Amino acid sequence: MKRLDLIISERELDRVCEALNRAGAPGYSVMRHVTGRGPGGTVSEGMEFSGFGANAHVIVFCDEPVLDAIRAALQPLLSYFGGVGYVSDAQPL
Amino acid sequence: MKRLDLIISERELDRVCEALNRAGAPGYSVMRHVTGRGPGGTVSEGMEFSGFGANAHVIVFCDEPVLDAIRAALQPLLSYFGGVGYVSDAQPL
Amino acid sequence: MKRLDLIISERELDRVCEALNRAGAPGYSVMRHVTGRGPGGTVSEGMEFSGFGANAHVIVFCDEPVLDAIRAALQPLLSYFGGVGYVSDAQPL
Amino acid sequence: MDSSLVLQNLLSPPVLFFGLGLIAVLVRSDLEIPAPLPKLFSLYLLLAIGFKGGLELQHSGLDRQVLLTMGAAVTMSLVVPISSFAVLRRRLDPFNAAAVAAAYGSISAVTFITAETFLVTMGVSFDGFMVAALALMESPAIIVGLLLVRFSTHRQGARQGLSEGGLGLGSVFHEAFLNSSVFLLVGSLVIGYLVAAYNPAGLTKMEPFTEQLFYGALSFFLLDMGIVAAQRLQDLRAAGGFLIGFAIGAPLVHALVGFAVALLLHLPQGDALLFMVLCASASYIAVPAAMRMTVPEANPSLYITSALGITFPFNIVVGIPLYMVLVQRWIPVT
Amino acid sequence: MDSSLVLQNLLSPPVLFFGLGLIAVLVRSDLEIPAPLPKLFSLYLLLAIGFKGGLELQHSGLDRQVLLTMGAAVTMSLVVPISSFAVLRRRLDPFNAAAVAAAYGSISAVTFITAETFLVTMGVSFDGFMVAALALMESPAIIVGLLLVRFSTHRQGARQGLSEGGLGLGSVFHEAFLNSSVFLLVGSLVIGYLVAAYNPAGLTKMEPFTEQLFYGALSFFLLDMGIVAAQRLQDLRAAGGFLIGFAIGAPLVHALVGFAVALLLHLPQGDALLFMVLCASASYIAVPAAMRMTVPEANPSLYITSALGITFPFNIVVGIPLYMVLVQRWIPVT
Amino acid sequence: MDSSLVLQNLLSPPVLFFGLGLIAVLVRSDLEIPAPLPKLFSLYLLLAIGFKGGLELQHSGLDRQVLLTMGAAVTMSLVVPISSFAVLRRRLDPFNAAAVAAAYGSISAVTFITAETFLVTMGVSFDGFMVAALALMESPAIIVGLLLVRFSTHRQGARQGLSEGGLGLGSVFHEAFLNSSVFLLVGSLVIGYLVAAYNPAGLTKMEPFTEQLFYGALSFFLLDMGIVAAQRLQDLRAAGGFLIGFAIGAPLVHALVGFAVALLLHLPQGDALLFMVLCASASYIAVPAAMRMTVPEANPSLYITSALGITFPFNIVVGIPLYMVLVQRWIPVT
Ligand SMILES: Nc1ncnc2c1ncn2[C@@H]1O[C@H](COP(=O)(O)O)[C@@H](O)[C@H]1O
Ligand SMILES: Nc1ncnc2c1ncn2[C@@H]1O[C@H](COP(=O)(O)O)[C@@H](O)[C@H]1O
Ligand SMILES: Nc1ncnc2c1ncn2[C@@H]1O[C@H](COP(=O)(O)O)[C@@H](O)[C@H]1O
Ligand code: NA
Ligand code: NA
Ligand code: NA
Repeated sequence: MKRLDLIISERELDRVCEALNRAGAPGYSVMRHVTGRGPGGTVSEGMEFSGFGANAHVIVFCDEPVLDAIRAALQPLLSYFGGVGYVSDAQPL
Repeated sequence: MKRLDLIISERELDRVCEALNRAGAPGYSVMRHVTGRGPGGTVSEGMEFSGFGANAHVIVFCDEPVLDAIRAALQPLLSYFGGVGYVSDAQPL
Repeated sequence: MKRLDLIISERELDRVCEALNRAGAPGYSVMRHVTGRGPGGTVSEGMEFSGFGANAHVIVFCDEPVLDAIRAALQPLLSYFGGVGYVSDAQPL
Repeated sequence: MDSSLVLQNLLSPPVLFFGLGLIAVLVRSDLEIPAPLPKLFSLYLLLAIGFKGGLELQHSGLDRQVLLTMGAAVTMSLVVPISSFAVLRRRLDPFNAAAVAAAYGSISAVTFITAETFLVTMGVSFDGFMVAALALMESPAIIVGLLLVRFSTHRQGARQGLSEGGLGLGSVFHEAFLNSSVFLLVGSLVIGYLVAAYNPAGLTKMEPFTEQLFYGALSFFLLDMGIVAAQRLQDLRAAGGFLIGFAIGAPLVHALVGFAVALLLHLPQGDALLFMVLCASASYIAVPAAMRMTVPEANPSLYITSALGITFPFNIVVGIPLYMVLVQRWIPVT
Repeated sequence: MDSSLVLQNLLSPPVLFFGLGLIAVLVRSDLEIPAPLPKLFSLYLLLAIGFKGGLELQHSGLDRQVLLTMGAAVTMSLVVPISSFAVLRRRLDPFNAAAVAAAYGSISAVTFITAETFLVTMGVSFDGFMVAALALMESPAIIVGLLLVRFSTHRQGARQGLSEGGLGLGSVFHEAFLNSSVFLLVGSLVIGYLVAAYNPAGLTKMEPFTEQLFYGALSFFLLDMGIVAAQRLQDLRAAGGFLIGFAIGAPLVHALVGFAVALLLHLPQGDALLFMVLCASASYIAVPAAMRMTVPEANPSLYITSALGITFPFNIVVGIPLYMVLVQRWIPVT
Repeated sequence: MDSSLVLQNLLSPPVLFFGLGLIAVLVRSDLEIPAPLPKLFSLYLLLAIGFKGGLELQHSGLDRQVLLTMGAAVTMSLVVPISSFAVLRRRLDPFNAAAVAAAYGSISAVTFITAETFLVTMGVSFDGFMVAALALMESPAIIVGLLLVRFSTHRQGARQGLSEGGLGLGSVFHEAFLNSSVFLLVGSLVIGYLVAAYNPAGLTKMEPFTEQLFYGALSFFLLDMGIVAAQRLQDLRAAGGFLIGFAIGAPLVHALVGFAVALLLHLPQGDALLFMVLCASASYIAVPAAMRMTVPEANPSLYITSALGITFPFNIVVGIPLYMVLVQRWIPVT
């Protein structure tokens, strides 16, 4: 089984979740209010009042074929809006 | 060494932490205000004011034998209340 | 590629991020308001109003050589202030 | 006159902001009141309503009328879940039926508060001890709900592994009577009572916080409740026609029963309306939190959607002025 | 007299707390107002300013003068981004130029609110309908910004893969007119209007919340804005000399144009100042959020830093009293 | 009369809500005030107390009496940690002894505020400049605590690797004098002073926020402090009998010393009580945060539990009225 960690802007969270649903993800978990630094610069929570938002961390545990569908669904979003995704191995408890 | 990721309802957090303590977990970390979707439906933070709560993400780094004890301690909780757990490999820094 | 999970006190977050920058981390993500238990005792969010703070969870995805530089930079901080770090494998999506 | 009551309620700031929240979701605006801000307002409202109720209880004292009303309140919170269960069992399994029944046996503090401000705007007086009735009606249905499950199922299974987890009757009573909303409401009520009795100077100093701010804070909180209720409404399809019907029919029926009781007890206009609202409203705070623990087999989207997504807006927007029409027609002004 | 105006502004609580926030960052204090507390204040301010604007609009009605002012406001919010784009293209690529231009075509509600409290302290009256002008000027620049990108680039590429993502004109209009800040402002304005018209008792009960608390809440929020603006200032080097110059020159030029329009329309002193402030201020709320979606090629630190890090403090600290000097010299007291 | 003072304090809303928080933890209710709401109230209280202190300081001016009181305050904040250290070293290692000593040398703003509202309810006047004494006493103990560690240990080890980390004396002074609570308190004090001097109209407009809301906000915050203090109390076993004794004995002794100083300085009743409370209270905000950085070898549960779990409730519930008894008996009403 695989574990996917996505870090994207909160502004795109709804789009990403919809893409996960369409790609057949069996479930996902979301942590908001994530700050950080990446190729696109530093993201803080200072602008939260403005609706600009910080990042969200999305975790998906799924099987390999689903992961491929997710990869295809997310690629355009990540390349348009920015954000990163990493995959590791995982087993159900 | 192993890494355990648990995602459970905030309502059951205290029970889960007690179970981890009893099972001999060397430590754990908790992130609250986690939303998501799973077999049991969608969980949002919209009901937070009501004390109903969102999910919590619990991370435990421990050795394999401890993980077995944790598995035994958590199984009834997860099957009664719902929630998911996944295991991966990890090494101390 | 490697994934590093650090769990440290929010009070030391700025120092840790600076150390990551200096060590050449390509990016990082930070989740604050993390509670937990470790060798140093239990950390809650109850003292948040006092500026004492809870823990922060820092995730870094990087290549192995960078990880070595990070390890060297963080060692003194972790041993002086406490906190834990764990490494696992990861691949870009 | 009747329709003007509905209109006057509709055009009050709290209800208008509730409507604005509903619309925000309908037009898919990204307006949200991020957690834990709604919690701030809900804690504040419980504290303020309890405090004010306590001081008024101290002024009015505990006479026979008060005790009778309290008794009637508790009785209703035992009868309503049982009769509701009987109705709900026609279509729902015992777990879901018990959970929904418990929600309707308990009360919604925000509906009560909105009815109070409605009365204030109408210039109709009411008694402070009604807040004590509110407090008394919150918990019993939780116990009844669990007992209904016990008697109508032979649940064992998963439960056995949890003996240490402490899910016995003790922890159910604990959850029923010491959950945060009951605890804060009753605690603030006792504090209001004590301060009024022994330290009246403290009342004046609390007033800007508990009184003056109240109306605005309620409006702000109802903006969020509108958003949350509308989000719940989107689960409506999951609920199904039967439950939708129940969620509108139950408040009407329970309000009528409450009205009959109020007539019997010779409650004055204001108290009668509040009593009806207590009977008609359903809990989406204390009960769902307790049901998740005691009846995890039940599907939260059924009981939360019906109580919060349908019954709550129904009472806020239409129910309160409707019940008032009845009250004004049959109960003389005192 | 002129310098005393600047001083009086500088020594008002809101501006002093703003300065305290700036200083906190400069001396590296760990003072922070953690999220989502600033959101609470920003929602509150929008709700209160909208509500008050609505009730004053109801009192004043919609006459020719009002409609002319509204028309002028919308015109400015279309002209300013186009002219700004022309200037900005000298140094910036079309994406960044359009995003910055859109920010300056739109408005900053907090600057407007600070100008209002400045007028109140000065004893200069102004019309409630200016809040409607504020609401009208928030969105158009977002559309203009996107059109500028469309016409000056032949962007396709990455976009194509997103056809399902719904990034068409529809979702841009949605973002422009239904984003949370416009929605809450307009919604509260309508509610204020309705309550004033049909339920005046509701006004008095809202007053402690929307009126009395307002000044203190604004001061508290400006403490946070000072912190955020100062943090942004540290990105200044990234912005470069040209953008810094623009961020100070634009408000001055736009205020002057606004002043000319105010003279043409024979606006009284208070309204003239508010109109100038609307023209001079730049959006760091609605526009950045929209630009992130519609023009992700633009670098947020450019448009946020210039609007929030430079133009906002400039207007708050220096701009408002400066524009008032002009107003007092050329517009007679009515 | 004496016992009536204790009772009157016990039956004031702030103390009752504090008690409600304590009880919530004892009966294991799930009542919680989620972060960052307590931070909102703590920021608000610091801002309001500073602002009010500043304007009163402006009214009273800085005469000899004021300067003497300030001098005595600073002296106490240097003497108390040193003498406490001597006592604590009997059982604790130098790191923990220094950290606890520093906490008791500094002050608790909430205890001070509660004492102020106690005086207001009693009708006893006090001087605004006591807030300046509060501000002056917050930081020195942090420096003293670190010096005590330096002189009583030969700490090097782990420290050496941190040369770049900037843990030199500079960063300790920075932490001591620019930590958020000192910074906000002093900043608001200066703002209150400036506004009172140059812009009195601003005072009236701040009043509903800083004055009227104050008492209710304090009550709400103390509800949370009750919860937090009770949670800390559960660490009591870790603290051990010696530290528990210290946490009750120290405030009594320090209050007595403070009382003697107040007699010497001929402070009026109200100021004398506040001075005693400053000496008797211990810091659980600025000092723990600083100690974590400068003396990480110390165990936070020792210094936080004693200052927050024992000394704080002791002062709030028993100490303040007790000290007042002394004041009333020995200091004549002016
Ligand atoms: N190497 C990395 N490790 C951990 N998080 C990262 C990394 N790179 C980027 N991120 C996170 O992803 C967010 C978006 O990245 P980007 O838009 O590509 O700058 C950043 O703000 C970080 O929170
Ligand atoms: N496949 C998954 N990947 C990530 N998170 C999941 C997954 N399945 C469930 N979850 C999380 O676990 C929570 C509880 O799951 P459940 O109660 O089984 O629906 C969900 O609300 C999600 O946050
Ligand atoms: N074995 C572990 N698994 C997960 N988190 C841990 C573990 N040990 C420590 N932590 C986290 O690291 C924080 C700091 O650890 P320490 O200062 O070493 O007690 C703790 O408060 C926990 O949040
Ligand atoms: Na009911
Ligand atoms: Na503008
Ligand atoms: Na002290």
